Amino acid sequence: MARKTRVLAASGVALALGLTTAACGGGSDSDNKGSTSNGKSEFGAAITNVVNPSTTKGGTLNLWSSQDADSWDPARGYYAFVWNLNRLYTRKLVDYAAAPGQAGLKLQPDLAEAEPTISADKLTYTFKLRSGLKWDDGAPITSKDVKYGIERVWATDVISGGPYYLPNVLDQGQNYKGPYKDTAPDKLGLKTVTTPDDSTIVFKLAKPYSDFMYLLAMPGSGPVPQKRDTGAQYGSKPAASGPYMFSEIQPGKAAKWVRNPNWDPASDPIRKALPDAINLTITTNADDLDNRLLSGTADLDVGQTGVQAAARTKLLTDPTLKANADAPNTGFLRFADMTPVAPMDNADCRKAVIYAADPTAIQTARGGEFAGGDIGTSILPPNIAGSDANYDPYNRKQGKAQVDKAKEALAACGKPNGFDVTIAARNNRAAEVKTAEALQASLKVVGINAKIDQYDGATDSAIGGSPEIVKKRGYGIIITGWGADYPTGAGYMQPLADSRFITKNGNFNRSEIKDPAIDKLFDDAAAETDPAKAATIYTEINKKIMEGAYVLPFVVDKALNYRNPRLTNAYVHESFGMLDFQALGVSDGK
Amino acid sequence: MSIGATNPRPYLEIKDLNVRFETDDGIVQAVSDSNFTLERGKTLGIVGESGSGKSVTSLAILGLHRARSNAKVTGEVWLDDEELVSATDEQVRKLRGGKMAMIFQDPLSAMHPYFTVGSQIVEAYRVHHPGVNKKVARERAIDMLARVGIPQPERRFNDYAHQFSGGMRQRAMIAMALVNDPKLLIADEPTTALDVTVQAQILDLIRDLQEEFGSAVIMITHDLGVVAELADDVLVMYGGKVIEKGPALDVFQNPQHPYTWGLLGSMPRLDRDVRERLSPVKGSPPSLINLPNGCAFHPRCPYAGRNGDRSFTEVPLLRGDTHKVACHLSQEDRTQIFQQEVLPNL
Amino acid sequence: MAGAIVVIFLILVAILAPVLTRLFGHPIDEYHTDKIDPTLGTPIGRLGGISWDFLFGVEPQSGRDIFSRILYGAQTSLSVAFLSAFVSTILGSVFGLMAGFLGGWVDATISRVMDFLLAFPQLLFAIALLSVLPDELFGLGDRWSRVLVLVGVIGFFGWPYIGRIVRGQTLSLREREFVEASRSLGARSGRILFRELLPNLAAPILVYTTLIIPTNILTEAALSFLGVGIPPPNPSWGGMLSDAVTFYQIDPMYMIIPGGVIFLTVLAFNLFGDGLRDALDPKAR
Amino acid sequence: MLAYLIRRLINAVITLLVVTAVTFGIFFAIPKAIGSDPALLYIGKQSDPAAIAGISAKMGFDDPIVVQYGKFLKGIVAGRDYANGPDVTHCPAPCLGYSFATDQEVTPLLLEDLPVTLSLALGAAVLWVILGVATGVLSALRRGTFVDRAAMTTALAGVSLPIYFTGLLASAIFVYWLEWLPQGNYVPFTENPGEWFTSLILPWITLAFLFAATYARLTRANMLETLGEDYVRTARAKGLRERTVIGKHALRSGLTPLVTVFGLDLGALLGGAVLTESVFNLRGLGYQALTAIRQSDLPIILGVTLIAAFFIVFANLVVDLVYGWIDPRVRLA
Repeated sequence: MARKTRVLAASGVALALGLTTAACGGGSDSDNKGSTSNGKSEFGAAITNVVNPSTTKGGTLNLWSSQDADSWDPARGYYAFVWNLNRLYTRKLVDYAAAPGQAGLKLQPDLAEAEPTISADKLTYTFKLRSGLKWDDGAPITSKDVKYGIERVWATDVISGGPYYLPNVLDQGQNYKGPYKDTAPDKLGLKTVTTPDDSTIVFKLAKPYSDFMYLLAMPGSGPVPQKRDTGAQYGSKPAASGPYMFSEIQPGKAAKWVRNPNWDPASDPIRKALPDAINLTITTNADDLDNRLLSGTADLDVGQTGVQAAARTKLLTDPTLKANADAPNTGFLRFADMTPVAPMDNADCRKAVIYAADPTAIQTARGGEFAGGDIGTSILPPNIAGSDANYDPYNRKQGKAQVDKAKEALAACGKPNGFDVTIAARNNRAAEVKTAEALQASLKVVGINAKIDQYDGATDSAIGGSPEIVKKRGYGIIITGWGADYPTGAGYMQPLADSRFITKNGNFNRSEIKDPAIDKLFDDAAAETDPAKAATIYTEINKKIMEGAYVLPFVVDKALNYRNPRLTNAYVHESFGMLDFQALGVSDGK
Repeated sequence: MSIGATNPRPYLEIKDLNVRFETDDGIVQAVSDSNFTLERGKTLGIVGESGSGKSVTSLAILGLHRARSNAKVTGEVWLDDEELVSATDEQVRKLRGGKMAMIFQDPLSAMHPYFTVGSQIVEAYRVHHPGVNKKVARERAIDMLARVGIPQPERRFNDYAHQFSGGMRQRAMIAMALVNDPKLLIADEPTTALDVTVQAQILDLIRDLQEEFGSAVIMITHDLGVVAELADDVLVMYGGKVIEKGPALDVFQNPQHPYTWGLLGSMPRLDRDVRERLSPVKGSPPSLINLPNGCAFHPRCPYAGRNGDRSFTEVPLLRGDTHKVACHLSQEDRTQIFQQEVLPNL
Repeated sequence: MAGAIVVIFLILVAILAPVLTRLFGHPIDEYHTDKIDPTLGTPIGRLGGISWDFLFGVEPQSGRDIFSRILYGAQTSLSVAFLSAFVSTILGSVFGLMAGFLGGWVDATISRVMDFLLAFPQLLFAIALLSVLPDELFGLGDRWSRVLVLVGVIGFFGWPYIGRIVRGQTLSLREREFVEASRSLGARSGRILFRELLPNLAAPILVYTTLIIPTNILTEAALSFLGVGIPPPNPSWGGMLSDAVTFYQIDPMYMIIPGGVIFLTVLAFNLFGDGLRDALDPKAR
Repeated sequence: MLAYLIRRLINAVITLLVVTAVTFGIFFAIPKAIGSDPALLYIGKQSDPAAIAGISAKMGFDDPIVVQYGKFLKGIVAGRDYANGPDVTHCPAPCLGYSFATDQEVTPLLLEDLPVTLSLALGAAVLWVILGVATGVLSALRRGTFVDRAAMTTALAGVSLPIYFTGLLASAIFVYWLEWLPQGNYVPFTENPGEWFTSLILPWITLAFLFAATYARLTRANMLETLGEDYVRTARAKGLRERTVIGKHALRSGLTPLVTVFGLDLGALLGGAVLTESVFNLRGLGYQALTAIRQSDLPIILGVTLIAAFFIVFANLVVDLVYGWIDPRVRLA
């Protein structure tokens, strides 16, 4: 990691996903000049429409990455690109539609033959599975497999690393320990989920929860055949319900997929399955990867976190190359939490920091317009329903630090000559350290003396994520980044702003926002089934957070990615903020 | 017999030999204008303190200075009607270890620690007998080891220098030198590293072998005792110059040079303990980079200036017929001083 | 001799860094976003933006003045190198002397420890150690507390080299006449140690101390390069190099300058050390 | 000789034990001391208290450090069992545990990276020995001449160059500007010897240059010392050809001290050429270790440190034996 900087840039996902992941993204944001014409390739074209539409089958898709998957076990992977790749071999009851733009955020039945029937009280969800679904070994995919797969999420001592939403909703006091410690003979002891027959599965909620379906769309909610479950080792040979199955997994080196003979196209409305084979090569050399992309020997960097500085220069200066590149939003917001550590407990002091921070310096430190992203103005990124691109309460878009405003704020908080504060940044995230440096420099101008403390990023959840440690170490400002696990205002903001989400460990509400009004708004949203109405509530929450000056938004994260011209059906999928891998094909059939 | 002018040319003849080394600190005049000859079967003893130029002379004869880029040799060295100074490296190499061989002091460091004594002798033999196969060479080596009186030569053949005792080591060294029965044998302080009893043995050995091979021997030493035992002629060197030379008996019975007197004074005698030096030559050897003006010995000479200050200005010439000396003192003075002041203390 | 001059020059530069910066540079943490291309992040102008205003050009993505960062880098680099050399020397001399002079089980133990330390994946270990050690120490600023930690680690791993030499020297000196003599005169160990041995050890110790300084400079730079050295924003040569890794194809100057500086510094110290050794023990020439 | 051998062996084992103990202590004790629980490292992002408790119990992080160390050692000699959920997986000896980050068995993981490091180290070693020794001998024989001065100046420059600079410089020049060499990406020898070679040529040269410099200086010093030895003069006095004198008598003893240095250097390198591997993106042990350190993947860090220490100790052992073989004085003393 001499290549620290590059491993970072390269394995950006890793960082990006350090906290949480599966960026929502892209979005038809104004400043990308994606054409709406005939699918011809232009800069940013894939963000808004399908580039080189085609149904030609055959050929081998050569995917590359400078970062290995965190795990191929659907319940343990947490990187955005791994969730995206899961679509190749893991089907769920419902999954995101295969389409560019907002359409991609719609969930549609996958294993389920139709939308679930939801009881009047919105507490019971009943799914019927399609008929004739088969595993790669020919065994039928049953509702029990789905339930078993979901149960595995509880077994955190074995299945660690994955998202942990379902238990919050479905455990309901049962205190279930997961299938491995399950006393029931069939290991299906989770009470809130029942399987009356092999093609039916029923979920019982304790209270209405409008986002529930999104939780079922996560890879961890996919089916797992109990007899093939090898627990902690499952990631080295996961069963395949999708069109492709693993033919080889070499940790840190490669993964190969071939067609799953038992997958029936007729049963799958989402997946195209064009290539005959898909190879993922993991390299340690990000520059090498870029060169291969530009020279056409590699098809795509599945990391999708942007090319290295060298390639960036080539891309942006060569029109023909640029025509095959996109810079979509990754769905991440880069920002700083301001904690209740004095003087950050004072709103005016926080405002002072926001005004003093130099938006451009920070944007450049993060890589500029394309590699860094647009200057952030609020906590809610543009792609999430309810956000407003023009909402800029602290007038950051103009790009200059506002020293006078900052001085006023300082006076208001009773520290006209500034104060001392500690900025915390994860030591394994070069960009965050650079951000911290830039912030430190601009705070100095108004007399705020910041000192940077780099802490072990690998134990983030126990340091930045532990209010106690934060207080003990006196972190007033914590540099972080955030992308939603599912694309709704709640999915994005609740962990950040709901006082009930503050935990002793792995906390993400690091500003420790304790505002009953905000908490209530979240409850209202959860009960609200009409997305449009919910959106207005999220707009409200966003305003409240920004007015409280709890966070300092840096940039709306972007990544400059290149795609091989031979790729067909290339489009950015909103829910991942990167190309939809399952849709890709190769034009030359090689 | 007489030294020098005899015809035909003697077996070994050194003419106006000069050896100088160019060092960072200046030019070291190690040997200047030395002349002497040596016949088959005879032994020449060269005596003098360390740094007097005796070892350098011998190295010059073997042409070992050639390996040192900073050494410069002029003059003539005739060995068996061959001139060596002007000869090519290859010619000299062929003679080395063959016609002329050398026994070094301190055999422990002079023998290679990583090769068995036997193999080192074999090597020496085969380089001068290219045709000979290993086995024969081995026989020869063992034979030599036996000749120099090493018990169980077959077994010792495979031992390393450090496994030998001091005396045995020196014997092995001699075996190596004699393996090609050289006609000229130079022994450089062959006994310094040894204790008295062994010294005697080694010297006897050399004498016997000399008789056996009829070779000419140059015995280099700072120890007149050794010379007294072996040498036919003696050469006394000081500061790189020959200051006295003549038949051994002569030089011992009436030494001419004050320095030689000093040496005699420091000569061990069988009835006295070796370590007990009666009257060592006071003062320290001269720097060869800038020799004292006049007689190089004057700073240490108790009689310097006896007759005027010539000693301080004028370099004394080596004069005399068979017994030559380089000293400003007159013949009478020397005899008188020797009889009255030196002899009684010996 | 050239070495000595450069060495002195460097030391002065390090000490005068603040002054020189005020005269010829810009504050080390001052951003100049106008000096870099907003989309590419690279310096505007040839050779990494070298100009009269920015003698060594500017840092990509921030526009900070490389010149002044190099100067301050010298401070950290040299202070770490010297202090750790000092630590190694003290430890090495003390243990080496004890081992060589007392001999017996003391010697045995110390020698084992030295072998052990030399038989250690040092760099690897240093990295790991540094990555678990906290930045904050004794309430020092993170820059200087880190310097201390580095000094500790580098110095500690360095002492066996000195130790072995001192031990060897001591062993041989012990047998020399003058020590024998003063012992036979009934001098106490302490006296022999300090009056007889130390003076004679001074020369080799001095030489090898100067010779480990360049090694330490390289080690410090390496550790910063690997991201476990001096934490940003404090400038360090190794740190700059590791940042340069991202840009060395498009902004080679950003790599060449810190790299070249490290090279010249180390070279100077090596020359100096060699010269000193030749002067103090000619036979090594 | 045998006694000598046995003594060295015992020493080696003890050293290894101490290394493991110290390393283990540092990586599992210090984190606890500064309040970060290994279980957290293991569990990574999501961390609900129950899970942490579960992990701690499963991995035995709650046991006293000594007990953990005991289990660890047992794993190395006898292997150990881990509960992986449905059943128990046996981790065969030598078991270094499972990676926190990927749940891969550490031993095979590291064995996979070993060839890279081996190729790098051995290849470079060949280069630098030839280069360094040749230069050293030459300038010793041509002492004081221009050749000598030039060689020694270069060597001094060589030892003053940080590899993470020369490495970058080299790839900048030969890969990006001249495009003589492909982008470094290790290709196994078994896959394609040609590409294996081209993929390593630059790392080899860079690494070798550094060492060659040191070795040239060393060789020169040793040779000069040996050429002054009496036995070399004796060899000449025997009438041996200069070739034999230098080639057999002088070299043999002049190069012996290099054996020690070489052994140790190589040993150290085999444990992972941390800097070179990271500069050239070679996924060897050193690279692996760095990645692990970033992710606080304790088992891997521990594993690599162990392997590294093993190689160094092993090298020490070999050196002692070789020494005994070369130098009868050591053997027969």
